[in-house]
Amino acid sequence: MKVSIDDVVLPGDYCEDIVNAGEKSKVILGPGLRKEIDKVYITKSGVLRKRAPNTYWVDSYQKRYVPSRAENVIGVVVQKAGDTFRVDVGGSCTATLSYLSFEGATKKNRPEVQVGDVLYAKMLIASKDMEPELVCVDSHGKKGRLGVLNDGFVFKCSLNLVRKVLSPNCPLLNSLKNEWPFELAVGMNGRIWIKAKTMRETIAVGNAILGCEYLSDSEIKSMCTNIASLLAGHVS
Amino acid sequence: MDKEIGKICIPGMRLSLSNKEFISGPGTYELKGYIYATLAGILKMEEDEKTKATIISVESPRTPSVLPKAGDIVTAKVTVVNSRLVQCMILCVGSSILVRPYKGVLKKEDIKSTDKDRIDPYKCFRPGDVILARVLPMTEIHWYHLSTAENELGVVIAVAEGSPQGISMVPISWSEMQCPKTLVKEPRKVARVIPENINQTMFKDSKESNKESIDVK
Amino acid sequence: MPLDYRRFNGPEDSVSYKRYTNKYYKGYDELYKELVDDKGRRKDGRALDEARSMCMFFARTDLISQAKGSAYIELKKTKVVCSVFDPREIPHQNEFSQLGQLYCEVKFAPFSCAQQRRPHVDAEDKSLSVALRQALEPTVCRHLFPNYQVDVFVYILEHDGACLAAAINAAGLALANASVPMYDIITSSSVAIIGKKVFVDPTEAEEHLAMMSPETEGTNHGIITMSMLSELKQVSDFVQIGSMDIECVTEAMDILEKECENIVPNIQKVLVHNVVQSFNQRKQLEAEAKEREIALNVKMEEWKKLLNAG
Amino acid sequence: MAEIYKLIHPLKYFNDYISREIRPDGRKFHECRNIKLNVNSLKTAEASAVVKCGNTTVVCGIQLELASPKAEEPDFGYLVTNLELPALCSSKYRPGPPSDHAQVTNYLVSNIIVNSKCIDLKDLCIVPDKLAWVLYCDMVCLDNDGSLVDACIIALISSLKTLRLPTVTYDAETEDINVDPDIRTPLKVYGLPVATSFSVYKLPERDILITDPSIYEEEMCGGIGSNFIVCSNQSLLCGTQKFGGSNLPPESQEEALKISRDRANVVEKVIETCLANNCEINEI
Amino acid sequence: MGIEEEKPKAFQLKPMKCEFNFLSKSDGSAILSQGDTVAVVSVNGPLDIKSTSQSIEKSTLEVLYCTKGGKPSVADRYKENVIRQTCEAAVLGSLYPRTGITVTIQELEDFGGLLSCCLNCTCLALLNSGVSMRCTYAAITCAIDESGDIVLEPSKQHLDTARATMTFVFDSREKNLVTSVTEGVFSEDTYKEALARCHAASDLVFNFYREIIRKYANVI
Repeated sequence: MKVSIDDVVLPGDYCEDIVNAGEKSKVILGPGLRKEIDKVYITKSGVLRKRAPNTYWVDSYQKRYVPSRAENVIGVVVQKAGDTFRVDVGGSCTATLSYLSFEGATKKNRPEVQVGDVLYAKMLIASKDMEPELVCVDSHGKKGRLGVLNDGFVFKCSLNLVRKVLSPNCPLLNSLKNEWPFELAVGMNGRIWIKAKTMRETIAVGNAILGCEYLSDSEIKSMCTNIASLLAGHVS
Repeated sequence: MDKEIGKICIPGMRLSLSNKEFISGPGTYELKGYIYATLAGILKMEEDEKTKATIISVESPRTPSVLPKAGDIVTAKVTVVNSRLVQCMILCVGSSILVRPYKGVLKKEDIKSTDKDRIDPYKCFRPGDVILARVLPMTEIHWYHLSTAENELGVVIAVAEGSPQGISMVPISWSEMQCPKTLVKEPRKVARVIPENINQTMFKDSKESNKESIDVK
Repeated sequence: MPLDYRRFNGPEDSVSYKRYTNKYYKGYDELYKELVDDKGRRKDGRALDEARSMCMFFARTDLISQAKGSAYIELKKTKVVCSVFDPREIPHQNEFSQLGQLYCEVKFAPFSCAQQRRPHVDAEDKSLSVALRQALEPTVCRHLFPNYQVDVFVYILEHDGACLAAAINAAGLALANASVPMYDIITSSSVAIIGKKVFVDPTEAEEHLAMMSPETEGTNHGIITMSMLSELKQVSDFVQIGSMDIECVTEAMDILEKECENIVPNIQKVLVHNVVQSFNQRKQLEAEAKEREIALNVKMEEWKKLLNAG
Repeated sequence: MAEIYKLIHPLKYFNDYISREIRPDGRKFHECRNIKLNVNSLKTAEASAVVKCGNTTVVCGIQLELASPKAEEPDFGYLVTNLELPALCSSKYRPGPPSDHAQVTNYLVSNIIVNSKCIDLKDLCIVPDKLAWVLYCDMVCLDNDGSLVDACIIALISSLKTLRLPTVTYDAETEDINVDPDIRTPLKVYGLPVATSFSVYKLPERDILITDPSIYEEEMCGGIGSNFIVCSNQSLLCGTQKFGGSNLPPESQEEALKISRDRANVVEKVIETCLANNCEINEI
Repeated sequence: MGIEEEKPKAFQLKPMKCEFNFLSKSDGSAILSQGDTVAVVSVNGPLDIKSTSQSIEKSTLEVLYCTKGGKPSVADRYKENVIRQTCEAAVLGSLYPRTGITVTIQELEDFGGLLSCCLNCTCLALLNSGVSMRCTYAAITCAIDESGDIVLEPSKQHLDTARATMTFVFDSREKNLVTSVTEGVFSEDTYKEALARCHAASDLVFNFYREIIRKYANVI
């Protein structure tokens, strides 16, 4: 079936607008789109979106993570193998992380990472043909926010929720951060790490995030104040 | 027997004495001073250039059921690439085809002979590439260790990402190949630069390189 | 027996109709009398010491296109198919072994015997598989495929005695056909012994009786199967079932040795024929390929001309 | 040389042939392989047939047993068909219990026989609620080179047609059973179901229908087990099965139905002649 | 029997109800009821599988079919094969080489048309899991009754007396036949007519898919 932007799409549909746009200038095909000979076909169900000038993608629901380049993810170290760590990021196979890709690490000065540690890392290599590879430094060799996440609490959610939480328009984090202090790391692989002062606060943040999956912006705001008052009420 | 074919042998047939003049070759074995056949096939007698001895061998009408040996040149298809090694399926030994593919592994340090510290397997091979490699002595069960640290060895057929099926890239240097259709360039460990039409010349070349390498040996 | 979920099952209480025929129950003596007639001839017209190898032997190779090598052997009614495949990985093996392994499997077709055989692997299948492997191991150059195994599958389509011997003969032929390096040609034969009578290359009925304990104690009875490497004059396997005295065994061995040698020319003939045929075939293919190549080149030239012109 | 090409560029190799309107084994798209049929060569089975369609070889043997009918169907006998794919018939099978593929093919074959209604199970009942025949039809594939179902159906139906049931006398009072194997009556077989397999190969511009594919062709056309199988009994259809693989446009379907009709006639002739001569013949 | 006159019949399918994410732990799941027939499907993947079943070209699909009773049989393997082959044609497995996608189907209620319900439910669960697909597919069951008439989406009573039943699967791109499973005896003309009817009815299923996705797209 022929579809256009902002339509509900199913795999097998095709979009001529994209092809037409492609004739004039370069087009970026995001997730859920695939070019076959002369047509652009939809491969995932959801809503077809466009961002000016020429970026197209399908907003779809997904839980399973498929590694893609330059995304920040949260992983768990499952094995030390030679001079690399194997990290579970929720994809089809474990990702590798070299001992050397930590800030200031050399062959002699190895980073202190144990099996079971939670890491916030960046996808360096991710392609269907290769084993994904992570790094904990940026291109300047600085660690920035990447590295081992100590303490705190990790939970899983759908990939859509992660994108929603990270979206600049989403009021959730803005509302929550005014209520009480906490640390948060969001991995694009559907894992979220939270660290707050008390267990109660941690759970409150977690519930707030999980709760907002199907809520609108205004509902999120009211939910946040709700949680905050509940929490404050019990504390006092 | 049939004169056009030559002398027919069957397993266990005593072929000749085993001494300085007659040496047991492929398809034969030595026992108590005699050479016997192990295959059903045709007797071949060749003179070794150095020792002037006659090598007695039996040529079977089909590929003998033996496995790749250390030193053989094999054709293999890359299956897995990661930062430490390359895994592949061995498809042919020399010019003979294997019915069953065998697993081969190419360690990072065996990919190139120069610059061993800075080899990145991703920049040399991709899954799906067809490579020529030499078999190293077997040390592990079920895995043949391979090496491409020679000029004639490396990638012979590769398809660039996004290119249509069957359009192979053409080597443009010893470390790069280019798709003739999409003009995409990708890094590879190329097996010596082959001129223009790669598909037609590939087999001749691989055979030639086989011969050469055997001669060298 | 648990129900097999992977097949269609018949009713649980079914029995062969043969049980209800008049001829079903017979005593030992009655059966014994049936084996040999007054003139000393067996049921199928053979003399006691006459094997089926001479006139009722049929063998051919290359009948299974999907296998590397295959063979079919027919001893009058006993029909055996064998196929051999290229070496493959040994499943669940962790140790490095210098010698390759042979994996042998003997299976009976469900309709191979007078009674329906259930398709499960039973004790007889297993013991035959082991015997086959032991017989073949000395003849295969196993050092040429360390850490790998060669599969030898034997399927018995119809069982009328001497099936182990037939299986070994077929497997030897199939291995040679598959170009698995071998030290020698392997041949095998069997005898059934009932009292003083020695049945060379026995039929199913004869084997059946030889396996039954006779009423008088101390009578020789049993089956012996022996396989030999003809050129090397070595015995590669010797399987004896039943009880008999030593003289009887040595006597049987002499007979079996002679029988094994009798089969060799048969096998040789098949192998030579096989080599001649495949070489002729290859020649023909090569000639055809050459022709095609010439035709292709002519066409290429034409195209080139067209391209240059256009 | 060609073999190496086939190994390294499997798709391209096959494509080269198909785009030149010929198949790798030299057949035309709708050319079937030779059928060789031999009946009653096995003496231990009550009825048997060996069939070769090209390289694909199937042996079928029938054995007879007696049992009491099911309580819910007191006047029905049993027809138990099983297909064995032993490891020796292809390098793709492993020894052990039947693989999923074997079970699926097994189901397909028995389904076709049941659907075609060529055997009336009531004919197999001797005394209602007491005694009925059980027909164990075991098919064994010795060489699997594609279009397995076709060969199985030919082998099965030929052996059914040669089957002769012994006479059974049942004493209602003493429940004594007596079988006389010397006096036999042939089993009634209604019609003659014939299966024809097709593979669909997708070229960019059109879909190509390949009749009676070899195992190699099946693999190239979307994997083993994605054949389009048309089964006809006389002029009626008794099963059209297709499992995924390349899609089938309506025109190709028409074509397939026509080809299968023609082929059913040929196979029928082969079986009839063979049964008449009861000896080996080579046809078409 | 024979060709019926083309009468503009209003195709009425059994009412369909579907819920996504019915199972919280799987990557994608759906429960679908078509009339009284109900099935649940869970999809997991792409995930790691043992190296012997890996394929370097594409993802390996594994389908597990569980009956209500739970006892395995040859017929279940057959159903698994039908569903697996159908999914394989729809899923873009080449995007996930060396991985596995497992599909688990649990039959809940069977009041006729179970196979097509399972097939449709699998398609919905795959959509829910976010696995890339070439196209969607729709399965329709029909029966030929005693008098030779074609009944779409037959009930259990219809099936018991039917001369033949057929299940067809069509793809959403070219609306071509992907899978066909038939039982019973029928003439060529009946077959063609049944095929044409089911073909027309498949549009309803595709529309239903779109509705479901629309419903869920609004929520997210």
